Amino acid sequence: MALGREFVADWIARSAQAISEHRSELITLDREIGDGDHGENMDRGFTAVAVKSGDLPADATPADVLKVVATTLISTVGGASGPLYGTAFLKGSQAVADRAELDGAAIVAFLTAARDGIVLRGKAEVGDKTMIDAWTPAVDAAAAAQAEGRSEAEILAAAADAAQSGAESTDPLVARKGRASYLGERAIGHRDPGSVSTTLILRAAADAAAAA
Amino acid sequence: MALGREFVADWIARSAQAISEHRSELITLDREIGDGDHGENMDRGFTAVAVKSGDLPADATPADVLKVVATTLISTVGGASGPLYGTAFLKGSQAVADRAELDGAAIVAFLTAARDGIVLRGKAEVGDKTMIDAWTPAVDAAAAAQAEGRSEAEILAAAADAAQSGAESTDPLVARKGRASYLGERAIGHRDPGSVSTTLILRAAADAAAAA
Amino acid sequence: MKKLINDPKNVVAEALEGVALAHPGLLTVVADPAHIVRADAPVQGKVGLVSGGGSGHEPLHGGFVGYGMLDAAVPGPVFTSPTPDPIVAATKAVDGGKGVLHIVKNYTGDVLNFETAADLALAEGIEVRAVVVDDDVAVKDSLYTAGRRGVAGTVLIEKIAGAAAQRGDDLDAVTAIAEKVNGQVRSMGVALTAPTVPHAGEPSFDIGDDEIEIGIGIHGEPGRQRVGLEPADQIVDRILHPILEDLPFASGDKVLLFVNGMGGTPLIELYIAFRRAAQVLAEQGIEVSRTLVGNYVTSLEMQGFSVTVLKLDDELTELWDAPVQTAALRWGR
Amino acid sequence: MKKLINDPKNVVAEALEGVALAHPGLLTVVADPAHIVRADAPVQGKVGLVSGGGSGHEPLHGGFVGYGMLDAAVPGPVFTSPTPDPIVAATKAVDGGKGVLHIVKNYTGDVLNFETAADLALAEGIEVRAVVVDDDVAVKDSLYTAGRRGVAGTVLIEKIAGAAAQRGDDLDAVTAIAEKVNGQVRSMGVALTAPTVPHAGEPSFDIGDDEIEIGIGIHGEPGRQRVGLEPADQIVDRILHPILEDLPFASGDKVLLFVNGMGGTPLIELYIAFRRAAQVLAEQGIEVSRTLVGNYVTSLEMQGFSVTVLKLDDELTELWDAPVQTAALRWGR
Ligand SMILES: Nc1ncnc2c1ncn2[C@@H]1O[C@H](COP(=O)(O)OP(=O)(O)O)[C@@H](O)[C@H]1O
Ligand SMILES: Nc1ncnc2c1ncn2[C@@H]1O[C@H](COP(=O)(O)OP(=O)(O)O)[C@@H](O)[C@H]1O
Ligand SMILES: [Mg+2]
Ligand SMILES: [Mg+2]
Ligand SMILES: [Mg+2]
Ligand SMILES: [Mg+2]
Repeated sequence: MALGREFVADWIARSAQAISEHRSELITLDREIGDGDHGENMDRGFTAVAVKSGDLPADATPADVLKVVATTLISTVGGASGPLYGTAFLKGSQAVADRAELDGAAIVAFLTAARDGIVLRGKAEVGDKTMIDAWTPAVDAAAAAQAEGRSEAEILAAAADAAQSGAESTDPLVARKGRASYLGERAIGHRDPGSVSTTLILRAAADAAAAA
Repeated sequence: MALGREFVADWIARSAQAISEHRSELITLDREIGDGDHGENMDRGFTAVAVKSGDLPADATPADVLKVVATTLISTVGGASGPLYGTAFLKGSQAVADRAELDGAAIVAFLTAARDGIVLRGKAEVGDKTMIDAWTPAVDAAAAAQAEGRSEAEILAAAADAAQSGAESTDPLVARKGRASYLGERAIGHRDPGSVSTTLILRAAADAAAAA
Repeated sequence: MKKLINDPKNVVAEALEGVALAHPGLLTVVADPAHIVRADAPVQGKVGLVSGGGSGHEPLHGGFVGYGMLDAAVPGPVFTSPTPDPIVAATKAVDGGKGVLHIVKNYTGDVLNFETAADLALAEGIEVRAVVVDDDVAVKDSLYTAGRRGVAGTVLIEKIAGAAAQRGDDLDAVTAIAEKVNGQVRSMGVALTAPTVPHAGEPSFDIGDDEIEIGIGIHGEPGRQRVGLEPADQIVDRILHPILEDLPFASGDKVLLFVNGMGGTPLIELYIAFRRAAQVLAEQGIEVSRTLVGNYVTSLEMQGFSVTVLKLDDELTELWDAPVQTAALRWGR
Repeated sequence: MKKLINDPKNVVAEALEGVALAHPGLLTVVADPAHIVRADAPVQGKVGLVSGGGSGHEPLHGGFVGYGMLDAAVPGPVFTSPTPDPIVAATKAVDGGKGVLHIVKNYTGDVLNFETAADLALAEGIEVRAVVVDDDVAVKDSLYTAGRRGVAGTVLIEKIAGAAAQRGDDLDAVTAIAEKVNGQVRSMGVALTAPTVPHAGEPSFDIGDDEIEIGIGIHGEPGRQRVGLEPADQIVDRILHPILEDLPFASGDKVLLFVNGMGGTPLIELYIAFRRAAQVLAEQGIEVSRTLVGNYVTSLEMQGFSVTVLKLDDELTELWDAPVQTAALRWGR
């Protein structure tokens, strides 16, 4: 069953909910190897997204909604994560611009374009201890699941699981991008906050798809 | 046995020693109802006094030494206590200016003039919770002991004992002069630091006289 | 105690060396007896202005030495009045033949030491007047206290009297202006934390994580009341009302509103306090025609602030606006 | 957490209201999207200068808006880069037809948000250049980091580029001056305590009573090394040597020496640090020909300081000396 606009709306609502519930956790993670605002930034952004995306006309496509998510994140999150997530949703929405509903291929196209957008802006590679360490495994797992002919919900669940492992994989790393890079060896043993927020958003997508 | 210049020198040395030993106690008392510098001020002053009074010529009189004490305190202590103790020693030295040695009458004259000097500058009365609460009972006790024909050492011991009781008597008082007066009722239950330093100085005098 | 110092005994002396190195051309520092004078002192034919008091309140007073403000500042040890010697030396150094005004904050120690210094200067033929600043409404001015303290209003008196001296007023006139400002300025402060005097090594008072001290002095003397931590607006209201009632300030008055940081409070918070104070004055019909926000009369690293309100007229406004060139206050040149 | 605020959510907005009330005539505050512009903006025929970044560093950047320095400042939430919208609004507000220079501190967030804003402004026909400030030698500038951070040197760039714009230099020339200053300025900082971000509610890092953090950033990012508390002179030496070696500065150089307070360190301590830094430069034959001491680039109530050294030549000296009239830096008018 392909996913329509209601799925996107539910995904946004669940993301906002998850970010809000994990606000302090994200602040604590960012406090340890950054400047302690990631939970606040994301919460401010997704709160605004939840409001803004509710204002759309009834005939809005998934891409229309995702574009509003993008511009709202850009204009409310700030910090490094604002432009990065904003670009991700913007490029992702462009990749699915023509669809009324998102099938497995569209989901993979969305995730790939989103990840590529982040790399374009932030120049991070896997292993740099950033949100890319969650996005890239997620894209790869989604593509593999789609190649195996899995359902949309299964594809997103695979992406979320891979993001989760990707986030965990940042623990032993030294950072090469973002604020944590200033810390050198002292970043070792801490999880990258952006990879955790990425996992929350992809898990929200999987849950929304499962409930659809 | 009347007290000569050696007595004054010993008194100064013992005062410096006592102030230095009680530096923290005076700081703590002043911290509670003032600004926490009384021990530092007095220690700075008496350290300088100990040095300066050693420089005097062999034929210096007690009054000469006491005048050096006065000017040194004035130019090193600062705060409220500097000018007050400075004036006390200045007026006191003037009261015994003609003596080669200090007998009981001279000691009473010194103490009386010292106390009057403090009152002249600071306008405090007994009960205002200042060093005057130690000085005035000390003067009265010294005068009474001298009237009874006691020795110089006994006169100074009586003064020190009375100063001690006077200092203790400040505990329940509200202050009407000095920094503690800003506190109103909150000064109750704390001892006035200046009355304690006065007691230390008079006790040093009594000890020096007993050892003479 | 966590301080950026070498030895508690050398704090003032080393800071003065830093002041001299940081502001050559503006001022000269004499190490012993310690005082700071305008580089071009004595200015012949001008009344000299000298202020001083314990250190730890920087930029007060050394930061206000220069054209249009103080001719000399006399820093005592931290939170302790200077002795007469450096006050006399500073007085002599700035005497340009028209006499010297001492601006003294009302603390027993400052008053007594400046009095002694004035006597000594007079003995050397210098005419000296003194104005005793007592703007702090937190202390009741009665027979039962040492009188109101001098706090942040001191800066305004130094600026305005300094401008009067700079324009050539004689000693009587400069003294009268200083007295007038002192009569029209009122202040009150609040502390969120206590300062730590280097030689004491521990905070001047103990204060809980959820308490603030209302009516605090600038030497870590406890204030008149301790209350629970409150929103900034309520704290401002608590100290602004006693200020306004004291003079009293009335609808139609023009004032200078000064929100002063005590050292450890971020500027962003001082602006939050300024906002509320300005709102309250506007509500009462009092016109804020001049402003000052920043750390000018501090108490080491103490977190807290004070509000000062000065009633202005055309003359005081003109003197406030007159050019000034010091390390901490500068405009017009 | 003990702060003089009302609600953590309103800190920046309320402080901006305070800024507007405190400095009428000098600047105008737009509440939404939040930015501060010179009262007389846009100045026709002058290159516009815009800077910005997270709040909590006051007086940076709003305190430097005015004649001879910035045309606009864009404050983000506390310690968080502003989004593109207010940057675009500020850029449009100050465009006097000669283009706009963005002065951006090198943090991923600031760089990305200013980049997006520049794209949007360009789309509206405004020529925009950017200089990315990266003066902090505590961070290695290598492939393995986000590059050196922009810290206190930013003030010097804003002042000097501001003077170049004010004298009428075109966008290329102003950009070149800003790049030149950035190329010749180096900084490093130390923290004794951690700042507390209002919405976080607890200190940005934990630090022992006997520890200091060397190479600290201005957002509570931990530094590159933690050592035991030391005398001030040793701490200054620790950060001054990497600064001097980096450019490197050499005997015979003329420099501007800037000792910047991080917010919670008393001015008296900053002068002790200045003294040592000036002594070391003198020993190495480096001439301190201009100076700045005070709290200019802060990190909320953090105790600590940074040292900045800028190599001067005649042109930079002249631009530094040129008149400036802002809330936090003022001379010559
Ligand atoms: N160059 C980059 N590429 C990809 N992700 C990045 C990059 N820089 C930072 N990030 C991500 O952004 C997160 C931090 O976001 P946030 O705390 O909101 O912004 P800031 O670092 O400006 O305070 C990091 O945990 C990291 O995942
Ligand atoms: N007006 C006064 N008359 C007599 N003694 C006074 C007066 N004011 C203060 N004192 C004494 O001075 C003491 C404080 O001295 P000190 O702490 O050295 O000076 P400061 O109060 O300036 O810090 C008080 O404890 C009190 O005994
Ligand atoms: Mg962050
Ligand atoms: Mg005291
Ligand atoms: Mg004192
Ligand atoms: Mg941030």
